[in-house]
Amino acid sequence: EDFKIGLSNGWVGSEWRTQMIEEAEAAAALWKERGVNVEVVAQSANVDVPGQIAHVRNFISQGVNAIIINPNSPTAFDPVFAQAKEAGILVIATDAEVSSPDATYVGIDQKGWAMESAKWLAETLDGKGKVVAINGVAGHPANEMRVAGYREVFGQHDGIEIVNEVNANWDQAQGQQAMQNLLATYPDIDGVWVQDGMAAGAWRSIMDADKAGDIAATGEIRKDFIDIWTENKLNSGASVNPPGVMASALNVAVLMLQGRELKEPATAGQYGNAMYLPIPFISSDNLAEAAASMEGKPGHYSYTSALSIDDAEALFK
Amino acid sequence: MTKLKLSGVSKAYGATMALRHGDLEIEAGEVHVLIGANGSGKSTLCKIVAGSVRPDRGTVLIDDRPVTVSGPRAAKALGIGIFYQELSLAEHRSVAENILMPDLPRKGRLFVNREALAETAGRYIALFAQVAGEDLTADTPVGRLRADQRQLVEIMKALASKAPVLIFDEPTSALDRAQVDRFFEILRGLRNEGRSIVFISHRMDEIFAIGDRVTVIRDGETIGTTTIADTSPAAVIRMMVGEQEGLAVPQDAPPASATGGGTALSVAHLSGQGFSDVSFTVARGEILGLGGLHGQGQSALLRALFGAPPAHSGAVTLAGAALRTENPRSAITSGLAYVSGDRGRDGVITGRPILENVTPVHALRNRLMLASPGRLAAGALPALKALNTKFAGLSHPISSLSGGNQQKIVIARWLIDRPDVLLLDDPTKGIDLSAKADLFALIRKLAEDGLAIILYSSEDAELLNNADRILVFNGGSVRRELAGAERTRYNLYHAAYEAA
Amino acid sequence: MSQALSFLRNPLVVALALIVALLVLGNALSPGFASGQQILRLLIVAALLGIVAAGQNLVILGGREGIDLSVGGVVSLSAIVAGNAMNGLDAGIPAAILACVATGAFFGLLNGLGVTLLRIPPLVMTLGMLGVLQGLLVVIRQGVPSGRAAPALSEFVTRPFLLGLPGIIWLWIAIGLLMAFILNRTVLGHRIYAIGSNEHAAFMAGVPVRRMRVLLFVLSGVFSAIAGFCLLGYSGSSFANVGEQYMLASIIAVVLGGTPLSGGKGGYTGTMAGAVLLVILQSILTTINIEESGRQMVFGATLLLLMLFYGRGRGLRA
Amino acid sequence: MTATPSIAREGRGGFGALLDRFPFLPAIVILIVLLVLNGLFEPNSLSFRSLTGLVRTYMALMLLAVAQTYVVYAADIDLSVGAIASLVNVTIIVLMQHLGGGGLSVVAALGVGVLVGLACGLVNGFVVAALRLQAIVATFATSIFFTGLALTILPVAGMPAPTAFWRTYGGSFFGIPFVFYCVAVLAVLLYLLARSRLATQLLAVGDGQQAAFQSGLPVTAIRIGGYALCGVFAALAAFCITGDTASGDPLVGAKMTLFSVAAVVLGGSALSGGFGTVVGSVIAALIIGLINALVFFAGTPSHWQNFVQGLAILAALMVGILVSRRGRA
Ligand SMILES: Nc1ncnc2c1ncn2[C@@H]1O[C@H](COP(=O)(O)OP(=O)(O)OP(=O)(O)O)[C@@H](O)[C@H]1O
Ligand SMILES: Nc1ncnc2c1ncn2[C@@H]1O[C@H](COP(=O)(O)OP(=O)(O)OP(=O)(O)O)[C@@H](O)[C@H]1O
Ligand SMILES: [Mg+2]
Ligand SMILES: [Mg+2]
Repeated sequence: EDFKIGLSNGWVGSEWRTQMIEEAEAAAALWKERGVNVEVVAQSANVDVPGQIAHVRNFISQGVNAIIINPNSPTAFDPVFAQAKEAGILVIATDAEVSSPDATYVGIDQKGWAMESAKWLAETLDGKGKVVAINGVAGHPANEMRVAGYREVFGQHDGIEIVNEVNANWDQAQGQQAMQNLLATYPDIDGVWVQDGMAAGAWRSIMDADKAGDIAATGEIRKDFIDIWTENKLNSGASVNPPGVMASALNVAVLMLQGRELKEPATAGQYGNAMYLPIPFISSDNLAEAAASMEGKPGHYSYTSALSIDDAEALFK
Repeated sequence: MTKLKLSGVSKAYGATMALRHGDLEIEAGEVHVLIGANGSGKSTLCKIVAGSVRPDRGTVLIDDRPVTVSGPRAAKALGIGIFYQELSLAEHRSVAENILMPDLPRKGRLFVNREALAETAGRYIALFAQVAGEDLTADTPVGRLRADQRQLVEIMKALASKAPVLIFDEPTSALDRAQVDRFFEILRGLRNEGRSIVFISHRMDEIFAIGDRVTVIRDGETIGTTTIADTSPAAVIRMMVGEQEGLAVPQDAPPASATGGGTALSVAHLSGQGFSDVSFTVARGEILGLGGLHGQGQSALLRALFGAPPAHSGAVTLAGAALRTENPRSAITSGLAYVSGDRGRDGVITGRPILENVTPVHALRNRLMLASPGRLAAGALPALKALNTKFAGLSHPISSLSGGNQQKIVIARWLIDRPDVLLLDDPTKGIDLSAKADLFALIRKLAEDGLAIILYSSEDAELLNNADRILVFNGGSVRRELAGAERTRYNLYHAAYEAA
Repeated sequence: MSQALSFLRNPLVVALALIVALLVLGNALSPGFASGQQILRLLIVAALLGIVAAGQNLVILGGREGIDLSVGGVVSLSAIVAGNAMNGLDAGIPAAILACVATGAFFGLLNGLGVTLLRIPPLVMTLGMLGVLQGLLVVIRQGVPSGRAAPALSEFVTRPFLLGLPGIIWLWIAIGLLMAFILNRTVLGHRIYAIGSNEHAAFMAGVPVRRMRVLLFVLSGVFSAIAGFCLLGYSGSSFANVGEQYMLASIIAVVLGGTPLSGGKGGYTGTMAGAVLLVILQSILTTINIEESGRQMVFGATLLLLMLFYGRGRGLRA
Repeated sequence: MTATPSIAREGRGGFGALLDRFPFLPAIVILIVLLVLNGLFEPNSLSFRSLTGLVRTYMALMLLAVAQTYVVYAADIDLSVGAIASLVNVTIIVLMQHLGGGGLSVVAALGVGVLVGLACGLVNGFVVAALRLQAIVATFATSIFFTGLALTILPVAGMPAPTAFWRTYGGSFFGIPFVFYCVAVLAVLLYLLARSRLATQLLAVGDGQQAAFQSGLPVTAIRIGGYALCGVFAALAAFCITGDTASGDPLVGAKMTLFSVAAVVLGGSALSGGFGTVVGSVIAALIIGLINALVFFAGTPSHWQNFVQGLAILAALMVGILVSRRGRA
């Protein structure tokens, strides 16, 4: 069997995305052992939404069998996915959900991801205290889902007060600056809810201000940070969005291309087309374990997990 | 009835009083000449009438009714058309569009009527068809035209305003004689139609050829008005400069022959953009004139000697050694100096202090790295003094000076360190008469000190009065050399017009 | 405006007055904003921006629509180059400095050659270069671990060094003095202004116009590279596009500092004030608790308002 | 006697004259070369379906490039075109949603969208021409403001457009895809605008503001007119974005701004004003699209795609500028 699968990634600003593509390519190679030739073609570049729509159109022109996309927008791909489907192409989105009924989402629940770490923070603070949040890009769908997630959790704890929420555009330096400003303005905060790489920046500011002992803040999953975390015994917790999601999606896609049917159709999520993957969590309890799993990896390597082919097969009839 | 009357108009730019007290009365059906030294406020006065400068004080009356000219559009509505000294053309637009730009013919409310545009503009172009050159057509972008052709287009643009009051602020500075003659013919026609015309020029012969009355303006104040018929050039000049005596009035007598001092620069079979196969030598202490109609290769030759851009072929020898100029910088370090009359383009470093405008060449020739104001000033002041430059302080911006004084600053930059050869490319364009006299006295003195000087001038009198020898250019090459008693206006014209 | 008050037109005075006003406002909105520590932190951020703006300022002063949109790309790239060169070790710092400066100079040189030899408008050349640099960032980071800052560098940027000020602020002050000296007291400075205000006249007076312009772009690249180097110290490790935010911010700092984009006029002292002003403004906006949409609207409107103070062009009617 | 025998001047030979009339010729050549290359690497990319897709994707950039061109005519620049497009995009999406998504509501929303674009253009024109702020920084400031406004209207990307709306944009009538009707309407619009007084006056202002003012042109009004036109075209671009993405996104246009500037230059217009063509800008927008596609079809490894695209666009800009200058000099 021969399948050609297009991978579209619309943002290459982080190592996470690089790892995501690499893991997907590695997963494709593993199919060879099972006598399936999976050729992947990747378009991975910094593009805006129209630019990524162009990615999909390029794949359609090339006649791929399936497209796996980490989309820059939840809704903007409806028309072009409809065109892909017309051309007989399977479309799977990963990492961020899409509204198109012509696509399936395979990945984590971003809102649930935020809720996990928010829960950890709320529990660590014993359900009371002043909290600030440092978010990604305002208006970005993943960001907004995550915001909704932590707001919901903090809302359930009367004692938790969100004193400010700022945007640092998923930029580590901006996260560091934002944290600095926040520490100056609210010297008495107890907790920080911060996402992804910005967490490393925020923690830097917290440690610079000698407040590492007084403040609990969410963390991230790169080895660099895990090391700092271990070394400084930070009071942190991180839910994991593994870069392996695209590899998981690829395994699911190949099985679908083989004509296999899911045991449970993908109907989760707000758009009713999602298949959620489990969300690992790293806290001080299992930090050592996570650190051990990344032994020998470069500093930018993210803690990961993915559905193996067998895991994936188990989901199908 | 007075068509246009200004009284007590004034305008200050910061500390500079551009115009202290301007009075002017223009009748219908006259050509009214406005004359005054550089920086006396002529252009300012005109721009106030045309609405592009806001006066501080004073009244403007049209047909005896007081009016406020709130802008160029208001001026247009009041029946005032103007030729701007610095022109008001759009480079990339066609000649036709430029001529009618103030009021593009319309089709509907929104569209340009192309047919009407071509037709109307064509009529104005036809007025100058004989003298404008074949390449001035309705479709030509103005950017492709020569300086004189642009001035003609600006003239056409002023004419197309059909205004009862027409102001021409130095419209002839780039025109040749035939073009001026044609322009004057048209002006006379307009005067006979009963239009009121203001005419500004620094050329005395033109003023007496076309003017009915003349108003003299000095230091921003109107000195008086007389009828041309009742006055003489000398009398006008006396009014312009006040009580000062002994000013150079153009004389037709050629100057004394040059002192022989050995060859300074020799040029053999030089060809370049705009000129070909030019050969000559200049001796130390000699002023070599370049004559002929303008645009015949004189400026191009001077620029090529200066390396901007270099000549294509031929040889130049400076003091016995072969000279290679790749660009102005290498020319300067070899001892050449070049003064251009186009100070806006080639000279003035706009908005910067006078000091920085005088010293770049000095810094280059002495390979200076540091710019200590004291040391630079010590070099600059004598040169400025030699030219009688009027300025308040070396740290003032050059834009605070009048055009003439700006030009003196630019000239002074070449004289701080004495060059071996001085190239003068119409250096007095737009300079007033007394400044010209100062300048030529200085040039003669420099020659006596052993400089070799090459002078191109668009004014015959200047050449005849100052050059020891004149090469007459035509079509890019030297047609005739006039030396000694041959240097007469007749010979000059004869050679210049020979091939035409 | 009367003569006595004419100093109010001086952009530097305006900027300094606004800085004080903003600090007071910031402190009123969130007490502690104008504390010494916080001001110091703001100055560090301003220094990073100010160093980028030094190069931007030179290119803009040089006229001919001079502008450098590629500064952000150079900042990011040199942060990565520096990180890889030192890789967390103090011993690697000299090599990192060399590598950074060479990187900045190289891309500045390319910009300069494109602008002078090929006569591509600076906006276009540097915009194109920005695209190339952004692509290069992706290429370089592929598989290669992006390095970390050496401890000494981080100390230099964030810890007090002399008189309670971190080294980066001393560096910035030194750059300020150097720029003032170059612009006012050297022939080079005169030449920069000369080509900025009338390129052709400068050419005719023997100024090596083309070489000068190339030099300005090279300097811009070098300043951006220095900023990228310091930014690495500030954030500890390098990551893609750290410099992106500096592109338009550096231009705004220059403009708020009283150097018009038309060139030939202005200077660096104002730009330094402009950088501080911009950083304080952004910082106030982060600390006040409103929706992001509101922050952006306030920021945009405030920038316009600030420009009204001294960024206005001349009227057409004299 | 003729007084000015014009001495040998550089003739404006065939190529120069041709470029004078059609400054976008180099762009057309680049476009054709790119089409051929695309066809070589991926024959399918020249299929009717693929070309339709190309136009659909880059229609918005074409319109933004046109919008930018009109302000560049007058030597101004608008760094807020992308933000205006985003603002209009979210405005019409929210309106269509609120009005129920029927045909009438779509028309009403589009009408309001044009007005919003116009209003943004007028704001830009006001701050740049009337308040005399420097265009680059002032329009950057307004772009931040417009983005804030867009975020207020729709804080999160994702509200869907009525299906009929994007089905129309993506659909075909009488066998011809809808976008080609859009292209035809655009062509007529551009033709009319090229004959308008405003276009000529904008170019005259671009050639020299002072001269235009002294000629009696209402310079401020003309420049505001240019920005207004720009705003309207940015709104039209937003319609296409909305048609192609079927949703609202407060940041959707942000990255297109600099591409619109690049397209203007690539199309043969001078950023210094006074000279240019909108047709060139339209072609250049397609060039940018084709470069992006070619980089992929040529099999560039994914990490190199941005870099090669950047290089190719820089090279195209250089070639375009060099060729048009050689012709015009
Ligand atoms: N825009 C300006 N800003 C400052 N000063 C100015 C400006 N325009 C003119 N001036 C000054 O006003 C004075 C009068 O200038 P104006 O141009 O009216 O002289 P003019 O009589 O036309 O001289 P010329 O014969 O050289 O053209 C001069 O001192 C000049 O420097
Ligand atoms: N003939 C000319 N006329 C007008 N401007 C020119 C001419 N030649 C060059 N220029 C302008 O001057 C600049 C070139 O100056 P110049 O040749 O001194 O540069 P340079 O490279 O520093 O010198 P060098 O060739 O000695 O290295 C260009 O920007 C160009 O616009
Ligand atoms: Mg004058
Ligand atoms: Mg040179």
